[in-house]
Amino acid sequence: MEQFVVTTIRLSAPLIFAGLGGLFSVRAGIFHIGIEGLMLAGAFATVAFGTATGSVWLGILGAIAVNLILSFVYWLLIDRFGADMIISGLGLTTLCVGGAAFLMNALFNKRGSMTSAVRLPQPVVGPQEGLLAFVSELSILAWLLPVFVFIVWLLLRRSRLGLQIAAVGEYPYAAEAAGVDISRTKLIAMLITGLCCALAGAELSVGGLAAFSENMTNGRGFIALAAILFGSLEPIRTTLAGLFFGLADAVGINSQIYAGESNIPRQFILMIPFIATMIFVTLRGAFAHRRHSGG
Amino acid sequence: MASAEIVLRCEEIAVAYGDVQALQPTSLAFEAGRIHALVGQNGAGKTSLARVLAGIIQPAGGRYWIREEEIRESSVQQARKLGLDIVHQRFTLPPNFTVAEALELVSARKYAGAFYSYGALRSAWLRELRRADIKVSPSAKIRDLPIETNQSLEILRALAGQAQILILDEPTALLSPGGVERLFARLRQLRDAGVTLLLILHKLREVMAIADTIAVLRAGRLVLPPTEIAAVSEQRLSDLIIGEGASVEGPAGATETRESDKTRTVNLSLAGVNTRHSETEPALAAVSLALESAEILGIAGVEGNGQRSLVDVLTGLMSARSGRVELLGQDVTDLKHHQRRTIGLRAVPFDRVTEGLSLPLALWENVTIWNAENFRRSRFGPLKIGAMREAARLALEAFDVQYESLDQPAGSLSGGNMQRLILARELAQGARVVIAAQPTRGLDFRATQYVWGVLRQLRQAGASIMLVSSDLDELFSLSDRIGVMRGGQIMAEYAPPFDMQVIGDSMIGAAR
Amino acid sequence: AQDDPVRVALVATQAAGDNGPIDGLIAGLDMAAEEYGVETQFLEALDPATFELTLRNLARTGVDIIVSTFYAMGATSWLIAPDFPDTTFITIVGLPSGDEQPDNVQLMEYQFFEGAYVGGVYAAHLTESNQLGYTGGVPLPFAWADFNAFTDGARSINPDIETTAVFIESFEDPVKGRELAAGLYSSGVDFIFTGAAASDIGVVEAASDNDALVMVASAPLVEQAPANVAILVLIEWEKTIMQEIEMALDPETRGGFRYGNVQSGEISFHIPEAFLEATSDERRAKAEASLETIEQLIEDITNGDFVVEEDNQERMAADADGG
Amino acid sequence: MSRWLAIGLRVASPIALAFILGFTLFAGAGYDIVEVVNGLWQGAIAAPGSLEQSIRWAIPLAVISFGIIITLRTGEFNIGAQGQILLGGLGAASVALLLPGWPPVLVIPLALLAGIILGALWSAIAGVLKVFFNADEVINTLMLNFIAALLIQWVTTGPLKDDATRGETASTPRVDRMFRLSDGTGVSIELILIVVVAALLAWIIIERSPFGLKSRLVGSSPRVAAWQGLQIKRIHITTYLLAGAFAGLAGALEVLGPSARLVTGATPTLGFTAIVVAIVGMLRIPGALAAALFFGGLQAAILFLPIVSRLPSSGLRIIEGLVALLITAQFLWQRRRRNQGQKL
Ligand SMILES: Nc1ncnc2c1ncn2[C@@H]1O[C@H](COP(=O)(O)OP(=O)(O)OP(=O)(O)O)[C@@H](O)[C@H]1O
Ligand SMILES: Nc1ncnc2c1ncn2[C@@H]1O[C@H](COP(=O)(O)OP(=O)(O)OP(=O)(O)O)[C@@H](O)[C@H]1O
Ligand SMILES: [Mg+2]
Ligand SMILES: [Mg+2]
Repeated sequence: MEQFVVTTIRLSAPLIFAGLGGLFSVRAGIFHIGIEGLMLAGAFATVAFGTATGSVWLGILGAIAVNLILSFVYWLLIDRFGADMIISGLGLTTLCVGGAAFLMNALFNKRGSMTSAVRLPQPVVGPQEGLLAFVSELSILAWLLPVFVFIVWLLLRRSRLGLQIAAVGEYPYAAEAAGVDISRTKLIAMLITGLCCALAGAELSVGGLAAFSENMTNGRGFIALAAILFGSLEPIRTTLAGLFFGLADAVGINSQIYAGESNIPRQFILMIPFIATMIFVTLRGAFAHRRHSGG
Repeated sequence: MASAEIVLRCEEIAVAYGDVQALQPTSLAFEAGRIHALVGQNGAGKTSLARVLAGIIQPAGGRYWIREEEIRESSVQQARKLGLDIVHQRFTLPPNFTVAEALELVSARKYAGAFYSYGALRSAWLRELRRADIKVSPSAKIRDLPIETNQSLEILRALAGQAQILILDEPTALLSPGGVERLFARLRQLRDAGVTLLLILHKLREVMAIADTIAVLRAGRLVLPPTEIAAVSEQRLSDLIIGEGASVEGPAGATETRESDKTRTVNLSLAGVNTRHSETEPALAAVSLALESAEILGIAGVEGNGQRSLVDVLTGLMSARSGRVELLGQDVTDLKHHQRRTIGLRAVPFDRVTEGLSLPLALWENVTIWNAENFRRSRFGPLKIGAMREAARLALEAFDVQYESLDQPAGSLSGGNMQRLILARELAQGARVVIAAQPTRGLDFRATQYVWGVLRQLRQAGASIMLVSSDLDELFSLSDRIGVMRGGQIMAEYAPPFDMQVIGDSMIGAAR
Repeated sequence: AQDDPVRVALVATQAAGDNGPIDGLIAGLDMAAEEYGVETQFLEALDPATFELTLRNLARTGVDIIVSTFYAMGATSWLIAPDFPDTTFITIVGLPSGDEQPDNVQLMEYQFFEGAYVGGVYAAHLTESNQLGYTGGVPLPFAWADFNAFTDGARSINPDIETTAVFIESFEDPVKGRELAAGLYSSGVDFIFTGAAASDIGVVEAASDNDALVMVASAPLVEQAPANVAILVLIEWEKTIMQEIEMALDPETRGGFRYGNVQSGEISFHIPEAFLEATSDERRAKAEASLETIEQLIEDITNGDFVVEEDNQERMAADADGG
Repeated sequence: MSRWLAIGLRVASPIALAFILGFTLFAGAGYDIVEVVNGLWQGAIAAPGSLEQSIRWAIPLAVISFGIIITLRTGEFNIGAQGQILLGGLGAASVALLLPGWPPVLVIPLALLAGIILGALWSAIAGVLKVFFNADEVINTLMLNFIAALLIQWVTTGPLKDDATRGETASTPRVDRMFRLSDGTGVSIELILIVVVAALLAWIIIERSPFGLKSRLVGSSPRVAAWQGLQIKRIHITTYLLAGAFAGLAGALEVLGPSARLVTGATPTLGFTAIVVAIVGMLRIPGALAAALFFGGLQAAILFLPIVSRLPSSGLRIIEGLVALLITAQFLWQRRRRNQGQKL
């Protein structure tokens, strides 16, 4: 049980960091499909800078810097040079996947994976009794998750910036009338996305592990995007959606471990989280639709 | 008066959108503490001028001053700092925001710092709402509000910033007669408190009722600088607006003779129809009506009283909960819109830009797509694009649409020409039953006359027309009968001669 | 072109840096370059749809020996070899896919399950909970063969031992590998056999966090958690690729199919010194106590006195109960 | 003429920039650029068989992009092509493997049909959920991709597994030689004919059918379409069916053509690259064909490059990524609106 909770949190944390980060862009009207790439870039840069400097915090700072630069370039392309945000976003992801592997090879002479010299502190480790057992071996970033969620909620739902971002994405005409600089607001949103994806990547590579491996995001960026949509572009619901996906993954893991006497092919068990997501999305869509059409 | 202070001054201000020169270099000045009207046909450049003054767009050339201060780099903030605000022609409040959030975002008055507590924001704006006597919860979603409330919120958010110069771009377009009067009363109060007002209006009657001075733009040029209202005649004004020598058909009452009762048949009827309530409107409650051949049935009412549901249920865009709909003798209660079209129903939607035509698609596509099946080479064969274009060309010519190429996107047409295109599509092939919803909203005088002419001709040819409009002048001059909608019901039906006072009272439910 | 050096290309179907086969083969390739003076080249072909094209391109550009990895490449080599009679196609871990083997095709397959069996025997000595686990990449027949042999080995010592196999569904997701392993350990498992390439990093991490034991097939993982990596069962990839290249260079020995196993010296066992130093006294004692049995077993397998059964089917619950 | 030049420049300049940036990085890391350039040139065009390979990759990209064009025109963002290809391959492989010894004239059309139908049905799941339950199609198609991958994994390790293949990639047995449309090169008259027919069909559907025109109206302005009595639900469902049909056809062609079997994990990015192809082709069939040839050439070049240069495969992904990142940007024609009246 405790292990199950810990697993859920650990699998959810990167999704929540990336999902809430991506939320800024999506609310500003940018369907940011490059999140997957930014997460991977964050994971690699943390390990690279961390290993080079010997400090995990400098590693994370480096990752943030890298992601801010990448986000700025992406913004430049789609806002200033009229590039298609989906195609450029897919390109950004591919570039990060290739770039991380290439640089790992060029800088550290490693292929495929490398171990990290640094790792995030884990405030509570080892077998624990009582409540502490639910937080054992969580990285400091995972501990800070509630604070992070609160900050995101504050920024998006209780700040002027949040109002401006929402207006820019939903009804640019309002932003224009209010004298909000639309380009600039988008840039800010995208930079925040980059920053959060750096944290998501760091949690992946030095949260539970101390290693980077090519493709270690393994589609988690896309799942984070799904969490945003699933969460109706709301911070709290996006967090819950991230937890749900982490939970689904944890259930998949546990169903393997405690499978018992089932003769159902395992692939079908592994499909459960995906099918569950579809069912949720469908129910929510149907419900929202009903409410909209007033019956 | 002549020595009054000048609060707004333009020298050679010009506006261009790409290659479109919306406003030629224009110089004019407005005096403080008065109500100035700015009039002109659609596309004359009124909004463009206003948007420059409000700091939303940069002029393509020229200089201008707000309260003696020359504006070099225009911005909304700068204009607001100098006490100038604007109520836009389109709504600026984001639909998914709550009232408090939307006002906070768009208004110059800010109650929140970088961060805010929702409770505090709510109560701050609740005070403003109370002060302005707007009965709406600050937590309501903008999209759930009736249009009139939305309009008052727009004015509230502009005034909340303590504007000393207030520009209102067509503020009356969506208001009921009572609403217009209340607005005008409020504007006079403001003027008396020293606020300078610049109103962009279309109806001369309204201009005469409120303005102190009037200026006229025509095709991007100032043809009359701000002039005392008493100094110009209505006849001269309409000449200035439309252009010298353009002949204008004056509004006429329903004077044409109608066919005798015997030859008339009921073409469209509702019997005891109920619907579900929608987001913005009450449900229809036991609505019955009958529309005969060769008649125009006008539907009056304050917006949001079920007109949309009525149109939707007649067109089949919404299904009735109970009751019966008949079209040309057929029971169509359970038929969808496309099936009703096949039987002979045509509709001119409420909003030409979001419902009437697809802005990115070409003109010929907008005209022909809906019945593309009729242009196939064989039952399952490919389309004859040439024939489609030819049909579109004929229809556009028949309705006198001004265009350059059949391939130009519909979004590049002017408002009046957009409406003509819609009429061309809906009416080209001898329509028998037509629902026309707000067919002249936002159109200038000449375009309005044209649309009216088309509707009259149709009636002459024996068609049944239901005309839903918030413009009583329009209803009075076209309708054979007028039904008044209130709260999802047809409250009363009137025959000519129509009495403005009676019908106006019926719309707002005032007892007399 | 007599004086041109022989060109050898290694085509990997899985990314380098796996701490496993590909890294081993690359090392062996470098050794072969030195040993036999051949010119070498390494490339990856990760998408199965590109296998055939890659082999053809290499052959067309005049590569003499093309070493590729795993069964699908073996089948592809088999298919196109007749078009390039001057090129030798070696697949390390491949099976004949027809009756008549082209004579420029050279295949070999490991019997790693022999190693897994020995690992099971060892694990049975060290476990306290009598629950063992296996973390695999993707459930393919070879994975089941390894897992089943591991189970059989453990039960040969203690029939009450329970084993559980789980799959990460990816050879490159260490994050999920860690969670799966952590889940296994918290369910009572105290010894895991992992064979999931780059995902193994996560499994070893979990072993270290839970102070539990793990058996790996890749040497660099030992450093990661010296107190927890209890045994290393290695495939000697370097040895294999060198032997294969040597066979291909000599027209007498070129072509054919063979097995690589304990007997051929291509599967080896190591109980890391670092483990014996870093682990608890109790575990060290148990590990040392098992040595005699293990060494005897390895000798029996090498001599052919003992044959490990190969069973590459997933055993359903009912079968597992039966035996 | 100058219009074509302009379009050519607009497409060429981002690609040139992508290569320049990539090469700079490679040079910085110490790789021989001449070798790399030569490898790309050889791989896409010059080396024997390279042109063929460019076409081999252009074929699936083009066919999938036809379906994506239809969905994008209808305003749907369907990212499910990846899963639909797999289902298409499954359909074709099943027919070809379950009817051994039947006459090819029967089996091949049946197999193609099965691929088309399975692809279409898979796509229709998302379509039906969208149309009748308003369920977000982006999430659902993404999920269906994951599910399809697992389904294929099950099929290739279970019901249709190849007993001879036991390696890191699970797959079905090979399809009988006589049912194949090409050899491993993936180019043949038959395949090209099928693509031409598919392109013509797609062109007629898009440009010359009531559905094609109506779907654009639905896509650009759904409310307008409703007011003109278009049957929006039917158009949406048809859109999904067609998109899935084209992707399914592409999957079937892979199995009956170059790949000869259904393999777990094959062509993992084809469905996404096809989206790029559709958009770069400006949502028109001739444009998509040209774009497919370009990206097919890039793919072929990228596969060939490691054979003549030491550049690791990650370097090639960098080039791919840079091309996609930059290809839709308009560098030569900075947006004019900066010096126009409007501010935003
Ligand atoms: N290229 C465009 N992009 C965006 N909006 C446009 C564009 N062209 C016109 N519009 C908008 O479409 C509407 C239609 O134009 P408008 O009514 O001003 O034309 P007009 O010349 O007055 O025509 P008419 O005299 O026939 O009514 C305007 O509100 C304008 O803002
Ligand atoms: N965003 C735009 N892009 C391009 N052209 C525009 C745009 N907005 C307005 N125009 C054009 O500029 C001209 C003037 O438009 P403007 O909106 O200022 O007219 P207006 O006098 O306010 O008309 P209306 O009475 O219809 O509101 C019109 O021809 C219109 O088509
Ligand atoms: Mg206008
Ligand atoms: Mg205007």
